[in-house]
Amino acid sequence: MSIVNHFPVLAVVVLLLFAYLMPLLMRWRKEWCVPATLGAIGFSLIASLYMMWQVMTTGPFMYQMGSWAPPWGIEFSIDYLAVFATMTITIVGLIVIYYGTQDLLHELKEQVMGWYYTLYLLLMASMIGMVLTNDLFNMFVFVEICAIASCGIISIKESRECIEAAFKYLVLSAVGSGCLLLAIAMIYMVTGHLNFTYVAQALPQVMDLYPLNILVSLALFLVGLGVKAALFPLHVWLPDAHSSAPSPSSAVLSGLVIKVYAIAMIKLLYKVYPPELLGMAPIMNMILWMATLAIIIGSMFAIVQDDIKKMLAYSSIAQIGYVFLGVGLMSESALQGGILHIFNHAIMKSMLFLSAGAIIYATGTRKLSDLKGIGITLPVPTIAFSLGAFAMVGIPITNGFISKWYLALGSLDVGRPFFAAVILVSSLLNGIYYLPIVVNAFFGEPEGAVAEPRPLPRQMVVSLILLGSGVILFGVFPSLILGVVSKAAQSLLGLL
Amino acid sequence: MEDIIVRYVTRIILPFVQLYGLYVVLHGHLSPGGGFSGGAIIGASMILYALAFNLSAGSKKLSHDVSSALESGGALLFAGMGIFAILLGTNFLGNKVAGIPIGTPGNLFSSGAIMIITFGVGVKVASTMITLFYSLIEGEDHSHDHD
Amino acid sequence: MTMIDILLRLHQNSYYFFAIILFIIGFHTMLSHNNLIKKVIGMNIMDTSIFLFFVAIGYVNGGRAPILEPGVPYTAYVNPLPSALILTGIVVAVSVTAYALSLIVKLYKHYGTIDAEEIMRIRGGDIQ
Amino acid sequence: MRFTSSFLPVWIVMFPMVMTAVIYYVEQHSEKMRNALAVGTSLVTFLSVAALYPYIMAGNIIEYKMFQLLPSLDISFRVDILSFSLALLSSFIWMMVAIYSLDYMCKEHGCNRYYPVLIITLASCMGIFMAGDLFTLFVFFELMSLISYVLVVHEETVEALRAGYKYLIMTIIGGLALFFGIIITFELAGTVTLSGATLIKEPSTLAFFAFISFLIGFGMKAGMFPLHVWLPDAHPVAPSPASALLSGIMLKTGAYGLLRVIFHVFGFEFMQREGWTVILAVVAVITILLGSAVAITQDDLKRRLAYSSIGQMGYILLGMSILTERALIGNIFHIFSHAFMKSTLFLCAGAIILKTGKRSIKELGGIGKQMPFTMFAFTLAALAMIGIPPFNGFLSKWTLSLGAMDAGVPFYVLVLLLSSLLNGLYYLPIIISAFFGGEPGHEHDHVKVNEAGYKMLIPIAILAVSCLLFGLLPTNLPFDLSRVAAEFLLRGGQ
Repeated sequence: MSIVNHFPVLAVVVLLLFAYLMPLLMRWRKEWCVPATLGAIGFSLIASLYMMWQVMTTGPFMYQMGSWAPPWGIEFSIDYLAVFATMTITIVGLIVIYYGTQDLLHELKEQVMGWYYTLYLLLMASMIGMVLTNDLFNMFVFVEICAIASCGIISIKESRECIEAAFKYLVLSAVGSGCLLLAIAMIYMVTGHLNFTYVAQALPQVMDLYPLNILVSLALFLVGLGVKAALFPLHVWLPDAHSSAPSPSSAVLSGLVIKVYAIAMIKLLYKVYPPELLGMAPIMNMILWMATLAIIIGSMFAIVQDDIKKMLAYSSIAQIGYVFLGVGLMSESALQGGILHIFNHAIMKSMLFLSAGAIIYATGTRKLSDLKGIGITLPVPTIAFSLGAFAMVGIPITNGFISKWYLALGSLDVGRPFFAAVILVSSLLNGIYYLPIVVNAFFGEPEGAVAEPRPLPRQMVVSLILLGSGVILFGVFPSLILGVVSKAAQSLLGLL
Repeated sequence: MEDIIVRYVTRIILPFVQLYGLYVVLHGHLSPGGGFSGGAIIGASMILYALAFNLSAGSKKLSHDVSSALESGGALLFAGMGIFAILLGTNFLGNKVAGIPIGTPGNLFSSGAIMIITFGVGVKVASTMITLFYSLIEGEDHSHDHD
Repeated sequence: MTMIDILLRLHQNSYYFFAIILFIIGFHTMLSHNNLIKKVIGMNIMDTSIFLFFVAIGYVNGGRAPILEPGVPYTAYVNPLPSALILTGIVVAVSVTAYALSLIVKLYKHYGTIDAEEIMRIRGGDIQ
Repeated sequence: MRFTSSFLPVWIVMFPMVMTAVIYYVEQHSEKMRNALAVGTSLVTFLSVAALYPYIMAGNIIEYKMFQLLPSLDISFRVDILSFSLALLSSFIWMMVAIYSLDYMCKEHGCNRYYPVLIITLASCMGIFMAGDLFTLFVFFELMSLISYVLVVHEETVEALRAGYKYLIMTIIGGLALFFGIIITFELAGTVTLSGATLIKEPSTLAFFAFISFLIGFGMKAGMFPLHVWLPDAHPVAPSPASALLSGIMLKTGAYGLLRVIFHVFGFEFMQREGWTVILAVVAVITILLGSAVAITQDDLKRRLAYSSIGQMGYILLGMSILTERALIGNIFHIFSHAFMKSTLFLCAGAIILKTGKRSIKELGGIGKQMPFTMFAFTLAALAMIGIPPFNGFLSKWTLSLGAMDAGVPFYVLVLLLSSLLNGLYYLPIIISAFFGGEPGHEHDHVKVNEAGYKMLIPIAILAVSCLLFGLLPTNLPFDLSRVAAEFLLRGGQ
């Protein structure tokens, strides 16, 4: 047995291992912290790419902890959706932390830098664990680690906004976790299993006996994961949390963390709960309407913001709506669009947050109205921001277009053109708040700090360029990622 | 806290508390309890010590630095055992299948890797409790310094 | 359904009932109190209600602690899995609590109060 | 019909794109090089398009599939007679404008931004005309619309930015409407390739939505009422050569798109059967009358020209809605005529504004004495615009009217006449006061106003003479092309 067979678990464990090594390194070998972090995430990236190759060539497989077969042991299920999500997490996570190694220097005190890496690695590990795991309780544990770590990377910057935002986030996500645990208890009560596969087998049999328990558990899952994924109207914590955090944290929180909960929701809805249940209550319609409201209201709130990061945060609320729209429509194209949007939005939004961070780093201003002429003095972040903005609007040859195409196609497939119209209206709203910034940035005379920005370090520029080329690359050659996405959607809908 | 009774009682019960904690940790694979419960008991004993005498005396026995190092150590021991099983050629956290000697059920030295893992968890939990305690207390002190 | 029936069913499923009552108490404490510490306490009550519920569903009437001892004949055991899971749940709750408390310490440092409304007022003053 | 695969369309689109990057690089070092490259690129593009002439006139259709973006969604090119005609026209006018810009733009700031944008808009315009499927068309359409934003706000004044914002929002709305239309077409037909067969065959609510979306998307670009609101603001604020392109060519991309939708997505029989053309006809009539009437009230020269463009686009839309052969010929020929006339007018206006700094028509009295050549060209184009017989504007209106009579709707002829009258009302006073009017202000500032430089006059002359020539000669290239293209479309695009 070679080590590659253990990549599923190593992708998580190596990150955890390095997370715990970090405090020790901090004490004795400070200069090793950054390479160790990059190395650990790089290893996970390699592992996830290898798993992706494995899954695409030989099909999904399972990994059993301690070789204990289910239902006793904990399983990792390496299927299309999981490898897709793992790859997204590791790629974006690596780029963001590479950027962060420089940006954090000015946002954080020096003695907490090592702790930041610890938290970041924990966050990455928990996200990867959450998408890989095939066990309800294991998922809960990862959800909790993720919640604490993500609060941690907000509150580590000791400004009062951060602390307050982190507290709000922590309390709300504790409520969410409570709901999750209760839901798991209900499922365990009626089925006696925690393993997704076994639960999925048992649920149809017990549905007649305990229909209410199962329904309540689904509702609790929806609320619990909805709070964490900031699905409207459970989004109240997000704008503060994502806008006050250090930029790399914002990027990873908006880009990845909220999506991971969406993936958990997808797994539960499509892999665990029987389709008959969806006939009992209009769960999917509820998700659709919540998503629609999220899309419209998130965009509307974004329009009135003057703080660049707050605007991006509200835009994330709208974008998570797209993902749930794809989940709720239950057609192959729409699900593809939703899943694809997880990846595309991860790239776009982290790029937007990082370029906003670079602008803040260089000029010290976060007010949109102060950013006149920034495109002339700070070309790279502004061009990256513009690319992200175009992708958000859904201009062709950016990746945002591709996911919108699939979502719109999916809504037409099921005969609900209304939701296609929602996507269009929200694209227009996106245009209304993103494009003036772009215009302002390129046409106008720079003044004040904008005229003489600090030079950007190489790491920040490189990260932005990487993400920017990703936006174009996956807009022009979407087939690079579409293979695994369509397989994931098909397997979730049982078409494979 | 300069209460003689508290100090005296603490001095008497502390060894027993710690011994009991150690017992619970080491018998994690045999009886109810284990790393978490035992570690919590040990951690509580250290907190009790720091409360009864004072913080500096507590720090002398187990400083914040050491406790956070132990915290990492405990977690690393757990992960290390998991990876050790991989090196032995089985899945992560493999125990008997990895060929780790199991021993006779019921004996203290049995259940292979579980005992070591429980020990790691115990160290981790104990040191975490102490670290949490120190962090909260020092945060408080810190704020008073500033005010 | 007569009153007796309802009471009987309530008695049979009393753990549901009490868990929900505890949950609501915790939830209510969390939402209605402005004191941040009380919010954290409410959070803990809520968690506890879920833990109790989870442990209760694993209980087998007349079951013993699930320890295999050589020579002791097999009897009904309590399902150990929920308890084991809840141990993890407790760990999680402890860490969340500790973290929340440390955040409160920091908030107190910044604002000089642990009253949520007061903090909102101070922040609102900041903005204007 | 023979289909030949050729790399030439890709070359025509990609060459200016690549050259944009080259120009962007070169202009950091040498202005001369930049200018030469810009003109050279447009010349080479024009020649490359012209090189297609023998193939196309022999009845060939060139198809080239570049790559697949998504399953059954390609980036592909297809050149038929209609594509060829418009590509030829655009690249020619582009070349003229590029030459004109050499002198005009040297007084302006931000030349280094202007030329790359000019060339990449050419590339995307070629892409629109040579697109082989609706999706490619959409991609280039968006590219052109967004990049021409830079042309609109080139001067960076407050009005320019405000107009630009309006333009941007309307572009986004139009783009999204197109997106909606395309996705419905894709949903109904499974493909969006433009070919002989029509894509949507069954009428349905969704198909109607698609039609309305296309109408909004392309109509927005074509300045169709009530989506014209951006046009009178955006065209005047741009630098004059850019206005000439915006009015002369880019408006036509909308008309081109609608033609493709009518003939390839739905098919004209379908359109007639369902009576959807009525919608088009109604908005066309309103557009004609509104554009012409409002133009009279404008005092700003370029703004008046912009409103006139709205009215003229109405003719083109009207021709599309009538759907008889002669109406279609008139429609396509008017695309040619209007391109020549309006670019002449805008280039003349640019020369006047450059030399005198005056934009208000009231102040232009006696300008004909100072700049006789420019004003003469202006007069030629204006007369063509009104539809005086020997000019090309007359020919297109005549053909359109014949088409309307064929369809048995003399009302349209009345509309055309009325609009010609209105055109006369707003163009003739300019000419009269230019040549015979007094010279207010001349006494005060005694500034001698010269003619513009020859680099500006030559393009103006060529374009103005073309206006006359293409009306005078009974068989000329644009008319032939329009005739063949109309027959081709009515045959079902085969």
